[in-house]
Formats: sequence, structure tokens, C-alpha cells
Amino acid sequence: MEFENVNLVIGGEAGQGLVTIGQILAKSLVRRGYNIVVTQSYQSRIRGGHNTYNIRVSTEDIKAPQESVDLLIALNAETVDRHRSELSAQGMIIADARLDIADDKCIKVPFAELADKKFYNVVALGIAGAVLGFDGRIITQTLETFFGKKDPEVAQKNEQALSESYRWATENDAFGRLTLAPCADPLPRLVLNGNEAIALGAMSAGVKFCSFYPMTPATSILLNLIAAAEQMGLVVEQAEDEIAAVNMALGASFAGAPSLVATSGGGFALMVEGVSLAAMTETPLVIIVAQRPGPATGLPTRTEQGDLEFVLHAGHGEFPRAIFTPGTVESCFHLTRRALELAERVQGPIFLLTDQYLADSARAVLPFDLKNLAPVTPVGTAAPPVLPYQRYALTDNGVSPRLLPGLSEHLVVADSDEHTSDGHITEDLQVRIQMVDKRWRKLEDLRSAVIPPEYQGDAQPDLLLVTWGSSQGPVLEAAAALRKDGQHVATLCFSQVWPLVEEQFLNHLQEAKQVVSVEGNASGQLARLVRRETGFLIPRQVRRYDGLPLTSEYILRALTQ
Amino acid sequence: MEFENVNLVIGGEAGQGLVTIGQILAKSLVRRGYNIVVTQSYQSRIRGGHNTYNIRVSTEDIKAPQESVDLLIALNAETVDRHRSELSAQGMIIADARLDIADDKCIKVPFAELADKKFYNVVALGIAGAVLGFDGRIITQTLETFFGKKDPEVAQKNEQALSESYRWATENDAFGRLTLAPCADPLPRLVLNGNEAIALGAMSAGVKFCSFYPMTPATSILLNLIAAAEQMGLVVEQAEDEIAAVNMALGASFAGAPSLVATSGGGFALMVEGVSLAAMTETPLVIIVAQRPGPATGLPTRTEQGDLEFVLHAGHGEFPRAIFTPGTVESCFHLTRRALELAERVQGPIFLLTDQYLADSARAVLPFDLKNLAPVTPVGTAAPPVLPYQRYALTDNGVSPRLLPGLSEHLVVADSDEHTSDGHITEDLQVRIQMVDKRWRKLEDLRSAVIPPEYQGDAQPDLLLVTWGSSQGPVLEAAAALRKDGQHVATLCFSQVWPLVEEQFLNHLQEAKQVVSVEGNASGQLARLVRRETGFLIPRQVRRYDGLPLTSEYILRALTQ
Amino acid sequence: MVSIEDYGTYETAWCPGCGNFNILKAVKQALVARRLEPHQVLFVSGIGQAAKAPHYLNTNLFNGLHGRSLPVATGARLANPNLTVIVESGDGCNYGEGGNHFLAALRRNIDITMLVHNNQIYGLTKGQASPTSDEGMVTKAQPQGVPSAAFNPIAVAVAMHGGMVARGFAGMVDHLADLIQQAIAHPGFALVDILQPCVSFNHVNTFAWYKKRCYELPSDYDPTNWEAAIKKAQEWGERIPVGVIYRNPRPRFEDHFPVLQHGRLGGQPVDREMLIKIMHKFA
Amino acid sequence: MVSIEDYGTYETAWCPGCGNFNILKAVKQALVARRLEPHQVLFVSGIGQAAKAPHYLNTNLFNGLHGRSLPVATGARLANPNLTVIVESGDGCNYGEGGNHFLAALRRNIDITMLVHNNQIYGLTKGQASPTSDEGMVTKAQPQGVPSAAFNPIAVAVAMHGGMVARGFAGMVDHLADLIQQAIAHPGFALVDILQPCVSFNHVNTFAWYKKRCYELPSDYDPTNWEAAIKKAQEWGERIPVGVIYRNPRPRFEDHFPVLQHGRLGGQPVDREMLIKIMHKFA
Ligand SMILES: Cc1ncc(C[n+]2csc(CCOP(=O)(O)OP(=O)(O)O)c2C)c(N)n1
Ligand SMILES: Cc1ncc(C[n+]2csc(CCOP(=O)(O)OP(=O)(O)O)c2C)c(N)n1
Ligand code: SF4
Ligand code: SF4
Ligand SMILES: [Mg+2]
Ligand SMILES: [Mg+2]
Repeated sequence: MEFENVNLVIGGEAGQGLVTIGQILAKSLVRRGYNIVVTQSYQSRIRGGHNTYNIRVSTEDIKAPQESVDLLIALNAETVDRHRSELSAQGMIIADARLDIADDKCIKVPFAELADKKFYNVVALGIAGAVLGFDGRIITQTLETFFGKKDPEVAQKNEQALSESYRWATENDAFGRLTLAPCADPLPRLVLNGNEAIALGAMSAGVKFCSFYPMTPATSILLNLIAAAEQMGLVVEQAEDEIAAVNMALGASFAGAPSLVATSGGGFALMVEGVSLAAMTETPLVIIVAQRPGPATGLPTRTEQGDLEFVLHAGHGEFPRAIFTPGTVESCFHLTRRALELAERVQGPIFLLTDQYLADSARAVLPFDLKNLAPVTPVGTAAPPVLPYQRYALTDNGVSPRLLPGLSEHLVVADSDEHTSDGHITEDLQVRIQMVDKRWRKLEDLRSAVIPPEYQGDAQPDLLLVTWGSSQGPVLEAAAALRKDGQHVATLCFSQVWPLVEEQFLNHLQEAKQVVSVEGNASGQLARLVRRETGFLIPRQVRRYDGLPLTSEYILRALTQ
Repeated sequence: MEFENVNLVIGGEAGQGLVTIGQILAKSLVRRGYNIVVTQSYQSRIRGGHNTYNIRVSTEDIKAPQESVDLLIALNAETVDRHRSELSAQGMIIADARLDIADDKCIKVPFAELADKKFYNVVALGIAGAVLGFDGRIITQTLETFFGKKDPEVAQKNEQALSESYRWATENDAFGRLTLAPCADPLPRLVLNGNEAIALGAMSAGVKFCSFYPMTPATSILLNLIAAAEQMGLVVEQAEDEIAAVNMALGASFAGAPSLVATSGGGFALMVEGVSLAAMTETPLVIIVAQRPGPATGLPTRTEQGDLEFVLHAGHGEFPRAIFTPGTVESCFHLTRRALELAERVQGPIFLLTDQYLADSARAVLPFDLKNLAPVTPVGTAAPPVLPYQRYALTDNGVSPRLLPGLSEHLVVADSDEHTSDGHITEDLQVRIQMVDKRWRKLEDLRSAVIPPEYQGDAQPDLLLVTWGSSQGPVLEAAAALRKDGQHVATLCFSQVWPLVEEQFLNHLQEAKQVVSVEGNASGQLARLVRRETGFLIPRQVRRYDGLPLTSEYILRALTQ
Repeated sequence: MVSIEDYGTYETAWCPGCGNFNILKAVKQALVARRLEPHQVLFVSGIGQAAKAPHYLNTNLFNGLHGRSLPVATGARLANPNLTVIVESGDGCNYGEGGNHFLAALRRNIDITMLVHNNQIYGLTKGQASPTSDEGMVTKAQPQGVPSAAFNPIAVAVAMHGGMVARGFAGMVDHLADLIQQAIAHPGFALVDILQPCVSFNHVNTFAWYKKRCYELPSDYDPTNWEAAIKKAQEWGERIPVGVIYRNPRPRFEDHFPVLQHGRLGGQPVDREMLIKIMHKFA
Repeated sequence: MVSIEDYGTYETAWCPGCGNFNILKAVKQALVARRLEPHQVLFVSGIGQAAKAPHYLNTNLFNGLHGRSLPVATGARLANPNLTVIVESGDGCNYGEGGNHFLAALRRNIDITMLVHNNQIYGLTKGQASPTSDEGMVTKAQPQGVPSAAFNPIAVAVAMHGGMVARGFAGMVDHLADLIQQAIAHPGFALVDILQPCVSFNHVNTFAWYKKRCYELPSDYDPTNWEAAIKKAQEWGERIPVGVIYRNPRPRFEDHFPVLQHGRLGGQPVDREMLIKIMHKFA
């Protein structure tokens, strides 16, 4: 029998190398044409504990993780204890024979006979590949590209461990026990997670400066930028704290470098004064907040969608902003580009809200058409329309001609106090009104550029599921499952949650028989925001706040409760 | 002719002593039984510029500033230029003869003949007192209590300048030109502004620790606490920054001292991570935000109501809170007490939102019944119900028995990570759900304790004015004026804006023919919040955001536009 | 009599071989040597691998935000001067995010013991440079090498005439326990910067690296001599001195607050008569 | 040729007699002496009376948040290394709220000139103690006297081997102008801590007080001698040295970033071919 869809989980302690083999397996699968959804679960520690690397593989277009496990690759006994109950009907366990797992679903592999302890993870990889009936040569190739540069001796041992495992699997009737159905001829694709896509998107848009203070799950965005910094001509600086990070980025942006900062909720809390400064000085800045469960330190390595309202209102005083909430890896790329463009266009703070689940979720993605995706247009050298130059000249759309300091004889003055058109501090209260109005006029431009929420399904459905950001995938899959069941279901997915333009979606809410919101938080933040902006009360909500991503199973269970 | 109501404005440069004479005049008037509303307008500088000290005096119960000026006491020519157009029909100017004001409403006083330059402000005070037909002896007495302790020579010169001015006024037919109608026999009252009332309220509730970083307009709260610190057994510490301030206060509260911090928007921005920490560690903390116009540095010495939504959503992650918004000086006192009580009761962050206008607005206030106002009940010594002690024991109302570290052998463990009942860090995701639910259960307690908005007027009015915080006074006066005009008007004033309990007010909104919100900000934040919580759209809004407080005149003008 | 066992034994989340284990051991020894009962002590920590340490001690603990342990400790100590307050956290926490509080604590000379697990790296976030990482050190976040000079906490603390300034090494447990004991006994602010190998992310400053370099200050070294101390504070590289580098018998911050002589703030009644007097000043 | 007039004359919001006026004068002199045109210079300031200074200069200015001028300046300098970047702000701004950035800037040795108007008080907020207020000084917010030791920025900067460390006095304009000029010329981070009388709120450290105490370093003083410098940095009270106290020819922070040799970041095109290569590493 061949399987179109297999959900495999590699489990063990931090430090056992499970992410490495997970990545190799993921890449090998994508090279053969499969689609994947990776979810990573790890603890706030470096060694020990219980971590998993979960790959859902399919010949079809999948969008979300799955709960039931078809293949459990257990690097320790705890993994079996924790996940045994999740096994599907065809579910199977791969474990070291010496762990003595009393389960007839377990393929007991004599790890010690097949390789040195250091290479147990590769053995597990090999057995898994074999069980899936997967061509071992592809794994070998991927393994090479992973370890190639390093020690050739290690490379050789890796290869040996792999072929030994395949041999053992074949001899012991494990090969092909969960054979994957073949794929159509594969297009070349990338294996990319949300944070990698953000980094690529930022570079394609011409980001030139980035300052950061490390914080999970945002750090990998920065590490990806740093890795490319020399080649792409970026400066990425680790700041002394998040306050420094946001102010440095503002300084760099003021001086003409498209800039971004990336952090998580707690670090963003320290940037809030800087957000307000970006608005007042009208300095472009992209702020990426990778959410994790709070309050305070919370669950630092888990996922949540708990900071929407916080980000929407962060900063003292009043000013416009925009918030993008990508739902897919591709959208991480495109919305980061859009955020950088929009920041330069409206000259102020623009947000991208992601979360740990999406940050770490690798997918198969078609390469982006980088040749045809232009970076943001550089500013700052055109002649000023009025002399002497007025940095904050009053304009119809609220956006003033922007010059850069030092590029011409025109002087650029920016001020955090209320200021006159030339940027100097003022106590003239009539000017105050003009400047407040000017800044608010940008909201119109932001509204005109809003990405409408995506509606899928017939008009007037029995059930409309409303969601945002990374919960999009699970919601779409839940809807598909319900439709298969004969139900009349539609979905409305927001990849921009601010500004909200009611004409883009209110009719859908009104026409559905029942509306249910689905969010990865405890208080239903999008639902509340929708009511504030449209008056429409979403009467029923599905919420998750245990630190794990939503799944279609979770949603379906909640709907039938 | 005698006047029931006189609006007088003292204007001049910072450093000319106008606040001093304003305070002496205000106190003298209150001692004679008048009611006052003081508004102070000053610039972000120490000397120079243009400042005013405005006292509206009345025999009646007044609640707000007034725009038209009856008596302009000009310490310089600029004051006349700026305020001449505000003069009422009976309006009059007092100015130095040498300023050469070409205005027949001007009483030209030969300042140089009456006193040394150093005492010009006292001359102005004397003339003003005389013009009001006010008993000079009361001013002399107040002057003495102000300057008494200092140099007796100065005191004598002050007195002399005062009597010279009275003499001059009498001789030159200025005495009694704007005679105040007499008052009923005065009750002993305090002259207190919002920040002084907050400090008194905090001390009466037993505040023991306060950490701060100076920031206008919050600083005077702290200065009032500091002045009483030794006598009242408080520790008030100037921190190195606002982050330190909020964390110090949390440390002190954790160790058993009822604690508060006070700051303005920009400083509060730096405390946001600490707010989230207070919620997660369930540590009582009162946070006072004295609003001023933003974004960023904005107009640092002016007023605004622009931080409601910011404060409501400040902090990463999700958790309950309460926000008090006093509308009067008395309410500053009582709500500060309530905030401290509630913080101890629900163990978390509780906010008090005031603003520059209210902070600096002195009023005549009856002394508080301090004998009968008990401080908050101290915690921490009762035996724990379960052993070993569980700081975060799960309870029905979400509030766990609180002990203090070091007071018994029971150990107290608080954690910013998600934690088990005993306070230790956990990665158990079932515990996570329990703890989130536990924290949210406190919202019920907060809701049950909400102070309902005050409704005044008949049911089913033609017009309902809705407001919050310090704009209450102007709104009540505007309503009174409209009623005098024969209109059917009611008011709804929120002195607590979160949580909102719709049963307390929705019917009023629904029953009014027209509802208009009145707020001191540009975007209508309370109106938006009301819609979010009730679905009710307030169709029309009066907003002010030029840095000045609302007035009934402003509201009436806006309503007829 | 309090014993090591009173401070409990816990499973940790640290990597096998980490220097933190020895520090934990030394801390317990010092607490017992000072005859402190668990409930008399309050540990305050931030976020990081080091900051988890007090979770492995049976005592009072406030485990707050990254970088903010000193202010929390300061508040707690002012609220209750009967508590022995110990800050325990990492180099990133205390010298990076919390740098401003470090300066303020030195200026205050408040009676707090500050233990810094200085592994010259951000451990919990997987190996970025910390303020104490040596210039040029290569990490994933600094592939071209750390471009800033390393922060020398000892030199800054001595330059600012801190109360007690010491360096310990996780590889010298008894010596370290003794330093911590002295720090707790010191009336005023006491810093113990503890060299701590991180076996997972710092492959330069290893156990062996430190071991080769660390030497105890000679017995005739006089820590009250500021000039000698500031010179000693510069020593780093081939030879690294451990011990009490500087001592300064300044008055404690607490001594400036007469109210603290009456014990903890929360235990003192509110003097309503006095408040009535204060209120009537506004009349 | 640039002249003093090119930097304009503005009405100020300062008190008559304030030390700030002389500092403004010295700054202009230094800019002209360095032949810098207004558009070649970027001033970055925070919030406070001192922070208003650049508003009274005809030049580029980013007047940001209280305490945050150094990070803004750092970002601007990295984005455009052709700019002469000067931070100008108060003692509260730079050593209080911004203390952590001060430490980081010293470690980075980025080519920024930092002018601190050190009036030993918070002026704009009406006279609370600043980090440099002398211990025991009485203010409205510290009626029992400042309980913390004063922050000595010179000592900390020398202890951290900062690029150039100097002290000036607003009462010695030409000397100050010369210091500022040297600071601008110094390739690396240069601190000029400027003693500035505040006539409104600091009635202890007055013009006369400073004048009596300030003396110029002798011509044979060698600022490259660290040991001499750290001693000199301790001098305060009866005698206060002004001049360049320490100099350290460390490499500049900017030199660690090869990309900065190609000029400002925003002027460099995005290499799409390279990015395609980078993307394909994920294939
Ligand atoms: C405000 C904030 N910023 C960033 C982080 C992420 N973070 C957690 S631990 C850590 C670094 C820890 O380094 P260190 O203090 O040296 O401790 P170690 O893990 O090395 O013991 C960081 C940056 C955080 N928790 N909070
Ligand atoms: C985050 C923040 N906290 C506090 C303030 C209020 N504030 C403005 S200026 C200032 C102190 C200024 O002192 P200093 O830097 O020494 O400048 P000076 O006025 O003495 O020149 C403070 C505390 C602020 N603007 N922002
Ligand atoms: S990462 Fe380093 S510091 Fe953290 S536990 Fe492991 S070895 Fe210790
Ligand atoms: S308050 Fe002090 S520092 Fe500010 S302008 Fe006046 S004298 Fe100068
Ligand atoms: Mg560390
Ligand atoms: Mg100052």
C-alpha cells in the first residue's frame, strides 16, 4: 500500500541531533517533489528535555500540521511514552532495540550494531527513509551537501551509517512499510521556513541595516541576514538592548538605509517608545514581532498569537500604522517586501507579526522571481520643492518630500517634539493641530493599500471561519475537511489586520449563517477588533493558548463541542 | 455691580513669579469661601516664553476652565497681545504703565513707583485683589504663610508692595472694578490639585514604596510623596530610568510594600515589559500615567487624553487589568486609594490615568475624612492553606493566597516564565492552560468591582454627551449650559474605562436621540472602545488635541458646527 | 543548624559539563557557611541559563525579566532590609540588557550580593556574543568576529569605587564559595563575577583555558588599595587573577533612609494623625 | 570657506546666564575650525535643556528621545560613514537614562563625538539630582541629600579604554572649542564631558565653583599613558583637571565592516544576482 500523506515525528532530547536529521529528511523529500509542513517543538534549554521535529509529508498541497502520527522516530524512550497515544491506525515507531519498547508497532533497530553512538541520529534517518520506501541516494546526496565541507571522515561515517540502516531495514522487512506514493516530476523548490523567507524578502526589498538583540523566535531572521551581510552589503549589528536596537535602526533609516528590527513580545515592549518616535519623526521603520506565549517570559520557545492588540496600540500618543500578518512562508517573503515599501512610502512604523510556529515551519516553496522583484526606490536626492527645505512640509496625503542628511546642502531636521514644517521644536498650538492632521492623513494612504482578507467558499455559507496570520493553514484545512463532509463552509483569512477596511469583508460576515473566529490566543483579539471597526459581533470563537499551533483537528473538535 | 463668576489670567514669562502669586490668590479666594478652577499653561523651558496661571473664581460650584477672560494680569506686553481678544464684555487688563498698552480696558499701574522690580509680581497681586474688591488682609495673611519662614526682610517688602498696591488702586479708582459677590461663610477647605490629591490618596491607602524617573506632568506626585516620606515612613527612590523604576516597585511590592510608579506616556512606554511582568508574577502594582500630547516628546507640558488604548493594551501576552480615570481632584484621591486596594486584592497591575490639565488644576476641596479611611490590609503572614506553600495555587477567583518572602519559613517563588502552582518554571502545556485560565478569572472580580459611569439627566434625552477622565468638568458645564438653553441633555462620565460593563450604561446610549462623545484626543478612543465592547457606534465626536484642556465653550462651538 | 540538604536537590535544565553546576554548589556552601536559613534569603534572577540557577535552590525567588534583576532586588531590599538579597544571573543579563542598572547599583552601594555567571556568551539564545566576549571571537551572530571590545566589569566596578569587587572561577569551588560568603557578609554592594565555562557555545574560553590562567591573589594583596586594584582589574589574557580585588567600606545605601531602621516597610503602621497634619498644610 | 555665521543665530529657550550659551559658542568655533560645512554634520540629541542646543545650529539634526542619542547616532553613522556625527545632550540623558548606551559606545569605539553638557542636575525637569550630582547634594527630590555616589564618566571611560576622553568647562570657551575640535578629529569614539553651570537649579556647582577648581592639564601630561589617566580621572573636588585625559588609538568600529568602505549603505545597489545565489542555497 502507498500513502499520499504521512505525518512523521522525530523525538528526543535537545542535543541528540534530531533537527539535523529532520532537516535532511525534509530537504530530501522536497527534492523528490513532496510537499511538507514542518513544525518544531522545543524547550527553553540547550541539552536534554523533550523536543520534536515534525514533518508532515504529502503528495498534495498541505497547509497545516497534523496531530495523528504515522511514523514516530524515537531517539529516546520518553518520546514513545509521550507520543504513543498519537499513533494513527497505520502508525509505526522506530526505536533503538535496547530501549525495549513493548509495542508491536515498534520497529526495533539495533542502533549499536549499525553505527557509533555519535551517528545514531543518522541511523534513525536511514531507517525512516527506508520505511518510507524512499530512495536512499537522495538522502545521501542531501547529507553530503549538509556535511560536505566539514571533516571528510565524518562524511564517510555518516554515509556508512545511512547505508547500514538501509541494509538493515531491507533485511528486516522494514523497507517500504509506509511507502510514500510517488510524486509528479518535481519542480526545483526551496525548503524555507517563515523566518528565512522574511530575511530573503527583506534583502530583495533592499534592506541595508538591521539592529537586534537576540530573542527567540526572532533571532533566526537576523542570523539569516548576518550570514548574507557581507555579500549583500548589509550592516547587521547586535545592540546592547532592544531600546538601542530600535533607536539605531531609526538613526540608520534617517540617514538613508532601509532598516528593520526583529524581536519578540518582551523585546518589543522595550521598543515601544521608539515606535512612537518613528511616527513623530516620520522615519520609515519595519518592526517584526515574532510572537510567543506571554505574559512576561511565558513559554519562550512556543507559539501564540497574543500580541495583536499590543502591537496595534504600542506607543504613546496617536498615529497611523499598518500590521501585516503572513499566513504562509511565501507570504512572509512578500509581506516583508511590502512592509519595507510601505514604510518608505508613508514614512513611519510598519509591522509584521509572525510567530514561533511559522518562524520554524519549513515548507516547499517555489523560488521567488528575484530578477523581477525590484528593491524599494531610494530617496533623498531630489531637489526640495520649497526652499529652505521643509522636512515636514504640509501635503495633501500627509507624506512630505524626504531628503537625507549629508547628501546635499539642504539640511534635514527631525524632532521628537511637536515641530514646525522645518523640523524645529514649536509650542505653537495651531501648528500642533496641523501636524496631527498631517500625520493622520497618512491613514488614508494606508487604507487604500490594504490587502483584503482572502475569502474562500461560496456566498452565504452555513459556516464562515475567520482567522489571521499563521492560523490560516489549519483553518483552510478544517474548512476543506468540513466541505468533504458535505458542509457548506467558507473561510476569511486576514494577512493584514490593520487598517481594517470594512467594505472588504463585512458583507461576508453578514451573509454567513454562522461565523466562528479561530485564533491562537485566549481572548479573541481579532474578533474584538472586527467588532470595534464594524460593530459585527462574532458570536463564537475557537481559541488555543497552550503554546502549540492550531491544527485542523483542534478546530474540528472545538466546532463539535 | 458684583460678579458671581470671574475668570482671571495671570500671564508672563517663566521666572516672573506668576505661579507664586497665582497660588497665593487662589488660596486667598478659597479661604474666603470661593470656588476655583485653576488651569496652568507653560512651556518646556525654565525661563522666558509665555506662561499663564488661570483662576476661574465663582461663588458657585464650577467644574471647568472658561475661555473668556474677565481680568488679565499682564506681567509683560506679550500677554496682552496674546489674550486681549479673549476679554469679556466687562474684561479688564492690569499692566505696568510703562508697557504702554493702548487699550482703554487697561488699568495702567506705575509698578516702579510701588515697589522694587523683584516685587512686581506682588504688586500685580495687590492690584488684582483690589480690583476684585477683595479683603487685602486675607491676601497678606496668605502671603505670610507662603514666605513666612524665609527672610523677614523679604516678608516685610512683600507686605509693603501689597499695601502700596491696594493704596494705589483705591486712590486711582481701580478698587472694586470687578467686585466679587460675597460668599456664604466658608467651610475650611484645601487648595489641592490632581497630583497632590493622588499623593494624599496613596498615603492614606498605605503606599510604602515609590520609584520614579522625573517626567512632566507626573513628577509633582512624587515630589509630594518625597516631601512626606520621612514623616510617613515611605521610601521614594529616583531610579536610573523608568525600567528600573517599574522593576524596583515590583521588587518592593513582592517583598510586601504597597507600591506605585508614576510617569507620563514616554516613560510608561519603557515600563511596558514590567506591566506584563506584574501580571505574570501576580504582583500588585499601581501605575499612574499622567498624559501629555504625543507621539514621542510631543508637547511635554501640555495636556491630552491620548493614551487610553495604549495603556489598555500595554504589555505582551494577555492578562486582565483595570484603568481608573478620575474626573475631579476628589476623585484623584479616592481612585488612587481604590487602585491600591484593588492591586492588592487581585494581585496585578492597576492603572490610574490622569493628565497635565488635571494634575495642575487646583480646586477648593473639603478635607478628606482620613480618620475613617483605612489603609489597605497588609498581607503575607497568614498560614498557607496547603503545604508546601503554593504561591500560585489554583483558586476559583484566580487570586492565590499570598505570603511574603522572609516573614515565615514558607518559601515564596515568583516566576516570569509560565510556572506551576509552586512558582517554578514549567513546560507542561496543560499547566499552561490552567494558569492562563486562572489569571483570566480575575477579570470577573475586576468586573464586579467596576465603578459605573455617572449618568446625569433625564432618561431619553435629545442629546447624550459621553466622556471620561478630566474632560468630565467641561462636559458637565456644557450640558448645564444647553439645559439652560432649554435643551434636553444628559451626560455619561466614565471614571473607570476598563473593564467596561455594558449593563451599566448601554441602555443610556440606546435611549438617547443623539449621542456625542467628547474626548481630549484626535481619534476618539473611548468611543472606539465602547463600540468594541457593546457594538454601539457613537456617531458624532467632539475631539480636542491642541494641547489645551476642553472647555464648555469649545464643546458648545463644536456641537453647533 | 542549616545544612546543604536544606537547599534541596533539583533536576536542572543545564547541559552536562556546564560550569553552572559548580557555581550552584559553591552558592549552597556559602549559604550554609553563613548559616542562612532558606527563608531568610531572597534570590532575584533574570532570564538566561544562569538565571535558572535559583530555581535549583530551596529558597525565596523572584525570577523576573532579562536584565532586570538588580532593580527588583533593590526594591525588595528597600521594602524589607531583613532579607539577604542575592542577584544571580548571566553576563548578558547583567552587563548587556541590564548595564544601566549595574552602574546604578555600584553608585548606590546597596547591600546586595550580585553573582554573575560570566560565560562570555549568550547561552540560552544559542551562542551570540555577550558584552564580555573577547574581541574577535567568532560566533554565528558575529561571523567576522566580535567588533567591540570586551566589557570589563571588574575594572568598571573598581573605577566606580564599588563596595566589594571580586572574581571567581567555577573551576575553583571552595575558593568561589568563600568569595560568595564574603560577598554576602559585606555590608554594601558586592559583585562576584564568576568565570563559567559554557561547553555548548563557548569553545574558546573553556575549562582548560580558564584553569591555565586563573591564579589566586597572593595573601599580601591589599584589596583596600584602590590604585593596586585598578591595575589588577586590567589583568586579562595570559593571567587572570581571582579573589577579592577591591573593597571599599562606604556607607550602605540603606543607611540613608532612617525609616529602614524600623524594619520592613510593610510592617510599619500608617500614621493617620501625621497624614492629617500633612493634608492640612494644603488648607 | 565656512564661517561662524553659516551656523546661524537663533533665539534660545535657555535661562539668561546659563552655561549652555558658551558651549554653543565653542561648538560653532570647533565646527568652523574643522572646516565642516553645515550639511556635512549630523547632530543627534536627546531631551533636556542641553539637548536643545543643536536646534540653535544651522545643521542636520535628529532630536530624538531622552537618553537615546547614542544609538541613533550609531545607526546614522553606520548608514552613512561620510557624515560627521556629533551627539550633544545632558548628563541625565547620557549617563542616566542612556547609561547602557554609553558603555556600549565605549566598547564599540565608533567614530562619534559625544558632547555632554554636564550641569550635575536635571535642568528641564526642574532640578532633580542627575547621576553626576555630588553625593549629599540637596534638591527638591532629594531633600535628605543625594544618597548615591556621583557617576564619574571620565573614570569609567578611561577604565574601559575609550578612544578619546576629555573634560571641558563652559567657562573656558577657547579651550573647550579646541577640545571639541580634537574630539571631532579623533578617529574613534570621543567623549567631551563639559562642566556647565545651571544658574536655575544647581546652586552648588556654580560658575565660580568650577572656575576656582578647573585647571588645564600641564603640557607634559601624556594622555596615552593609561595609568596616569586613570589616576587623573579620579581628581575631583578641590582641583578639577580639564583637557584630554586619555587617548587610545584603537581601530574604529566602522573598520570592522568592509561594506562601509564603499560609502553609505543606501547608495549601494542591491546585488540581485548574489541574492539569487543565496536563495538557491535553500534549494
Ligand atoms: C527583553 C528580552 N530580550 C531578550 C531576551 C532573550 N534572552 C533570553 S536569555 C538571553 C541571553 C542570556 O545570556 P546570559 O545572560 O549571558 O545568560 P546565559 O544563558 O549565558 O547563562 C536573551 C538575550 C529576553 N528574554 N528578554
Ligand atoms: C523616557 C523619558 N523619561 C523622562 C523624560 C523627562 N525628561 C526630560 S529632560 C529630563 C532630564 C534632563 O536632564 P539632563 O539630561 O541632565 O539635561 P538638562 O536639562 O540638565 O540639560 C527628563 C528626565 C523624558 N522626556 N523621557
Ligand atoms: S548552554 Fe552553556 S551555559 Fe547553558 S547550560 Fe549549556 S553549557 Fe551551560
Ligand atoms: S535650567 Fe539650568 S541648564 Fe536649563 S537653561 Fe536654565 S540654567 Fe541652563
Ligand atoms: Mg552568558
Ligand atoms: Mg543636566
